[in-house]
Amino acid sequence: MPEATYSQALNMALREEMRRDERVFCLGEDIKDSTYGVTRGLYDEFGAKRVVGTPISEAAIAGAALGAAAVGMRPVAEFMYMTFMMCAMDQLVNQAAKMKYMFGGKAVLPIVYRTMAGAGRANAAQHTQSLEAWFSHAPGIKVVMPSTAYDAKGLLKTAIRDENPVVFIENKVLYATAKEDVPEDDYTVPFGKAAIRRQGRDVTIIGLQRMGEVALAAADQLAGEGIEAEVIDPRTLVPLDIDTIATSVQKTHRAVLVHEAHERAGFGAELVTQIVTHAFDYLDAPPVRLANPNVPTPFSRTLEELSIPSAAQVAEAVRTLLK
Amino acid sequence: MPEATYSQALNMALREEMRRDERVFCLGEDIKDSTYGVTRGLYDEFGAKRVVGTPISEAAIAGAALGAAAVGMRPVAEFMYMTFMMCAMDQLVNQAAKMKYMFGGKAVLPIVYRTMAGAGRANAAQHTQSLEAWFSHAPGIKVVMPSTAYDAKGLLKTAIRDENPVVFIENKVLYATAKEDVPEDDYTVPFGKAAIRRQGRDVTIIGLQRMGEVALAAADQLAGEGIEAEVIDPRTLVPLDIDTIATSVQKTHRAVLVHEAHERAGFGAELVTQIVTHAFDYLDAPPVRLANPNVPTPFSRTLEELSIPSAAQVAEAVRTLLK
Amino acid sequence: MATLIQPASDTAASTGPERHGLSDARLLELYRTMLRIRRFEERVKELFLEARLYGSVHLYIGEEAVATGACAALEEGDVISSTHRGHGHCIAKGLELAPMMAELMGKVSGYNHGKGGSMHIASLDHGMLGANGIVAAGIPISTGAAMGFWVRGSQEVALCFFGDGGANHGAFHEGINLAAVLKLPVVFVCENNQYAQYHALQQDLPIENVADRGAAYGIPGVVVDGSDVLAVYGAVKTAVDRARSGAGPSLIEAKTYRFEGHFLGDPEPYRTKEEVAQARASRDPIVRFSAALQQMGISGVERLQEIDDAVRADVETAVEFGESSPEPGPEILLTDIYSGADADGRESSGEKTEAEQVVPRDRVTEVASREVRAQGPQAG
Amino acid sequence: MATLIQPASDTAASTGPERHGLSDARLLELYRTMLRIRRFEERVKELFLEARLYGSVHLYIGEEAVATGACAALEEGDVISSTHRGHGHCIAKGLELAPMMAELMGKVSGYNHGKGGSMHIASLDHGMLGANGIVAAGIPISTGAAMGFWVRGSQEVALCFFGDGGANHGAFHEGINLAAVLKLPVVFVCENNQYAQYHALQQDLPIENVADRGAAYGIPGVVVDGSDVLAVYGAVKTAVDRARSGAGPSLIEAKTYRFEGHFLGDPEPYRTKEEVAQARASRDPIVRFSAALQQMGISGVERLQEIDDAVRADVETAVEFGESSPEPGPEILLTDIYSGADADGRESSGEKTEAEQVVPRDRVTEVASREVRAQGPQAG
Ligand SMILES: Cc1ncc(C[n+]2csc(CCOP(=O)(O)OP(=O)(O)O)c2C)c(N)n1
Ligand SMILES: Cc1ncc(C[n+]2csc(CCOP(=O)(O)OP(=O)(O)O)c2C)c(N)n1
Ligand SMILES: [Mg+2]
Ligand SMILES: [Mg+2]
Repeated sequence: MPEATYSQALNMALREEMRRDERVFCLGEDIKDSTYGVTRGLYDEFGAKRVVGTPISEAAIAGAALGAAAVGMRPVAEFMYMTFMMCAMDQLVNQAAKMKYMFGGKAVLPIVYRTMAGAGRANAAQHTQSLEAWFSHAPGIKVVMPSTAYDAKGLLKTAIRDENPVVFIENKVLYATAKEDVPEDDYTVPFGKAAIRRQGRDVTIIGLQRMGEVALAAADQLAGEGIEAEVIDPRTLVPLDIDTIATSVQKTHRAVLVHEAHERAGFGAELVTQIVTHAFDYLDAPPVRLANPNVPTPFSRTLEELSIPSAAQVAEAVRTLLK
Repeated sequence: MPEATYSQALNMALREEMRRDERVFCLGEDIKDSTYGVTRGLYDEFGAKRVVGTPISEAAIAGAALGAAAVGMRPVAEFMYMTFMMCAMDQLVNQAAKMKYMFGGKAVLPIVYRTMAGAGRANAAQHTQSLEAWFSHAPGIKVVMPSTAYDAKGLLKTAIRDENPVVFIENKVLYATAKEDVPEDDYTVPFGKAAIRRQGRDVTIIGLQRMGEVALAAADQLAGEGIEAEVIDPRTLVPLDIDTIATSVQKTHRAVLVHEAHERAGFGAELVTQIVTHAFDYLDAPPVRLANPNVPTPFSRTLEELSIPSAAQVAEAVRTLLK
Repeated sequence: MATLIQPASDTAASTGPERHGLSDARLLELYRTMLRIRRFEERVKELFLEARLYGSVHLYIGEEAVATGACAALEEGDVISSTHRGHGHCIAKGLELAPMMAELMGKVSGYNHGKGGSMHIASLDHGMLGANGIVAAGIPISTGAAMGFWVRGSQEVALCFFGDGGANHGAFHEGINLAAVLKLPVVFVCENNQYAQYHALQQDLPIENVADRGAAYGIPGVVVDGSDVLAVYGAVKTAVDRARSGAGPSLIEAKTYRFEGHFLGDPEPYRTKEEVAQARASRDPIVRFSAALQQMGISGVERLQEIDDAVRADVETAVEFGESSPEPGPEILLTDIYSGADADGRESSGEKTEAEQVVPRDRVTEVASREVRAQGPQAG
Repeated sequence: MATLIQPASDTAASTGPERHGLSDARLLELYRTMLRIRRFEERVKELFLEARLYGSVHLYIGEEAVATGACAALEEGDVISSTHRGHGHCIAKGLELAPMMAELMGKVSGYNHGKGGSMHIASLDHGMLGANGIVAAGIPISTGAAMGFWVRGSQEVALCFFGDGGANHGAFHEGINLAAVLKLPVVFVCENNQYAQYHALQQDLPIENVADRGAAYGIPGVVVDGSDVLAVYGAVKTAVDRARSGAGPSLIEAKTYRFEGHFLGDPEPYRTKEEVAQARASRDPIVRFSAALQQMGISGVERLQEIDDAVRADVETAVEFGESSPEPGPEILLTDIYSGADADGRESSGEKTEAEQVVPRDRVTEVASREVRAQGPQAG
């Protein structure tokens, strides 16, 4: 079982699925020479009709994937940065998300909208936005956020085989830093099953994607102080595995949510709401939300770092909770 | 003091502000003959350069307003239906919302983005979306949702005089149904001040825009049963008057949130989060959220009605809370 | 500059209308389709005014020749995308009147089970990819359908209807450009009815013809008389053949006129009653084609009257079907959001979906196009 | 078809380069501006490779004549919008090197206090409405600036730089169409450097020239040699005059070439080293203009060398300024989100803003254009 990075694992998933099913094809900007390596080599193997380079036209990419799916194909469309999806929200949310319902169910739309989110590489405000909350607010779309190389491959395969539009959010830092043994054979990771990354009794920390690492780092610090944090990675936001989350909080009585997206009206608010709904009587204190403050991502590394939740902040939040 | 509808009150605000300040101008699709009456008559008074009809080009409308503001004007741009703003999210959120911050503060961008949201008129999924949560998740934008004719006029004036991009959400049903005495003179309603629409001791019901009426209707029903509900209208979501809301919940110990937007990751989640953050120790039960279920708005009147929170549902939720 | 296809009637004096090789039976079928649209729409208007039908309804009256001529140029398996003004496209593509009318009434027996209504009526089984409430949004979608055909190497063509107002939307530019770059099998048909809601096209379009924009994408741009069903058929047929041969998309602009308001309830402040009356008198596509059929000796007045009677009866049956159908019940409010999953996107069964099976290489095209081929050819 | 403006050098043999009435001093100023861009960018590259500077950085080397010639055609009060490849536009519009360099370093002394970086550098005081991380997004914004001028009836012009890749985006279509319909005072300058990130323009553009798309909006479409600063100046000047006179927008396509990768760090898999070397040898705008200046007898090599020395010194000063400036501190993280309000949008003071005063009619234009006029004329 070879070691693979997150980006290599995604590449494996695409290649295997494209081999398995000829209806699967990729489209997007510069996916031939693949800026971040996810589609690397696919053009050479599958050619220009399965790896379709497009002009810089995000709305057309989104709509084209939808139209192709409506006639029986299984497109995997790439948006280079998640922020660029703002150029395509009508096609994504008014069209792709709603079509099945508006048509009375008579449409099967297996589409994967791949993209990359997150901050941490000094890309400033327009190349760092995490929009998982927007898509979670769009019934008809599923929202997936893998945080490990293993999950990246398995969840992407599930996404490609799913019969619905899936917004598949990759993370720009994890592409290279997340690395582990990734099986070469066919496996999938199901939607709607959270992963417990660390067991603990004192507090439940839910970290979205790269913030899972931050949560684990905080848990390590806390362990030295005798505080045992349980760390949960929801893996998919729609569907959401609230059972696993609620069960954990019912055990620990405390919850901390960590994500990179802006705090106000972010997915953290949904998690808080679901947690209080399902575990109110077990809670010793209100769940704490740590997120990008309500500010566009600043360019300066110094400022950018301050705008992303850190392990120290998470640990401090837990200490305060336990006081 | 003449009686005016919500839509007439908005018209008064526009007219008065355009007379007061020549930098204020309107742009949008068919604003000359104004589909819903808000801009009616302005073309005749102010002419084609202050009431600028545009092609069907939402991204250009949003960007044009931004560019005009950047050179010192005070545009009021109209999007006929809020759902159409999805065609302009890049200009609205990547550009207008972020520009000031990205530029290190050196931009003053007085823009009003007027639009119309809400369901209830059998317009189906693509003409009913309420996107206040999306814009609340976009730092740099203010979000305003008037629910009465008086507030409509006063808040629109405040929006026009504000130095920031404001997403000003009108409601399609209230245009004609909300009617009251509206002063002809110059008054403003400040941002960030919630209105307590009804005082009560047993539960706090927060209703966004038209759902305020629903909350009041529920409160009337409940009063007959000896339950006194306090009904709060936040009026603006960004900035949010959490003080008034928290104070009320600290008194009543229970909260119900009602809005038309989809439930998942809607603004109700943000309200729940802020309420538990500010009033956890006072709460007898978790705040209850009532919203459009996670489903695109169906066309059929029968189904549409089922998809919008009703007074009966709100009342029932309160009864359950009090059990 | 766009190529102008002369309306068939202009040359009628010398050679009679060009019938483009269509048999008498098919010509009568075109006539019948146009009438089906007209009578359906007239009835919809009445029902709306009697409050027996509701919603945002945009009538196609006056534009019948465009949908009819264009869809007649398609083959089985071809698909169309449509607009907010979609009834005519549906009928021309072969949808049945009864479930259409039921859908406009929000009934469970409608094509969309009442979840869509007039602005979202669709039937993938007929290759009708949906009316659309968003101006120009169908353009990238039809480009995508064409991309699907192109990727799998099958022979279908996509045809996209959109309005003159849509020609100013970003989706127009991106969708057509992408199709042009890849030479996808799609035909873009602009229905230029001279108005975009409450204003005349001239306000929006800084050039004479929408078709002239074809040059911006290196594709043919053709103007055709949209009240002449045979002219539309001829222009679209050429473009469809071109698309199917792999030569890429075309942009066809059909100059037409809408006889009714933008939507039911439109006070029409933007044009005079006289203008409308004149258009009705001079450019009614049905009157024109009726005259042509008689001139060509294909049909007498009586035969045409019979067709009309039959069509009216069909429409009446559709109304009865719609009105006697039940309202959708609460049990369907939360279905149909996801395939194979509940309303929250959670898997609803443990069964393997078809996608999870390994699909052998040579079955791909067949499997992929099965859904869109389930129904027979459209009218015409 | 686009009008082709012949490169000045082609006619040089007979008549010498066309100087468009520019004085010797202004011609030398153009030269100096191009060099400022070149030397600045070269230094940025070095600093990046030494890890003394970071972020997404797109160099303008090879394209200097476009920004320089275009901005030279503007007057005080005119504004520009820019792209991700914006350093050249900034310098040509008169921004100072030191706060630019500081911004690229994320320092608090930068134009944006380190909050923007290379992709968002801006100075409204100079009429520089911002670099932009989103392809084509500046197009509607500059249309809007022009709309602002038009609404208030003042005489400024907006100029919009965008890339060939941007010509396929919906924002291109909507922004230019809106400007054309209203005849707004704006000039669209497409910098066709033949590549959009990792692929050649041909893949995206189904026609020969971006400028040919002018016809789709009824506006002039002009192709100009983008390595000839005088040709660019001439074409843009004509368009600016036209815009200022109320005749509406123009689309100018400057054919150019980027000598460096798409961004710093680009492995350039999409083109050969030879292709780049040949372009550097044959179409360096600075080499060309230096030859022209000498040919016209305006300057000798020595004078040009002096200019270069001075420019290099300026760049060094800028580097020192940037490196010696402090990092922004946490106290500015949450400022600048709203005007007159705290980070949550709550009013930060009870004072009346200027907007709340009644502004007398005749002061409007003055007040409105004050901000964009604060600085003097740009280079050239
Ligand atoms: C993106 C978008 N903007 C605005 C509207 C509102 N609207 C509906 S139809 C229409 C006019 C469309 O004109 P045209 O494309 O010419 O079609 P026609 O109605 O004439 O058939 C408008 C502005 C919309 N539905 N979608
Ligand atoms: C809307 C959008 N899509 C994609 C990108 C990613 N991107 C940045 S620059 C670029 C290429 C731009 O090409 P062009 O417009 O020709 O400008 P050039 O880089 O050649 O100056 C791309 C695809 C982006 N920034 N914005
Ligand atoms: Mg029209
Ligand atoms: Mg380029």
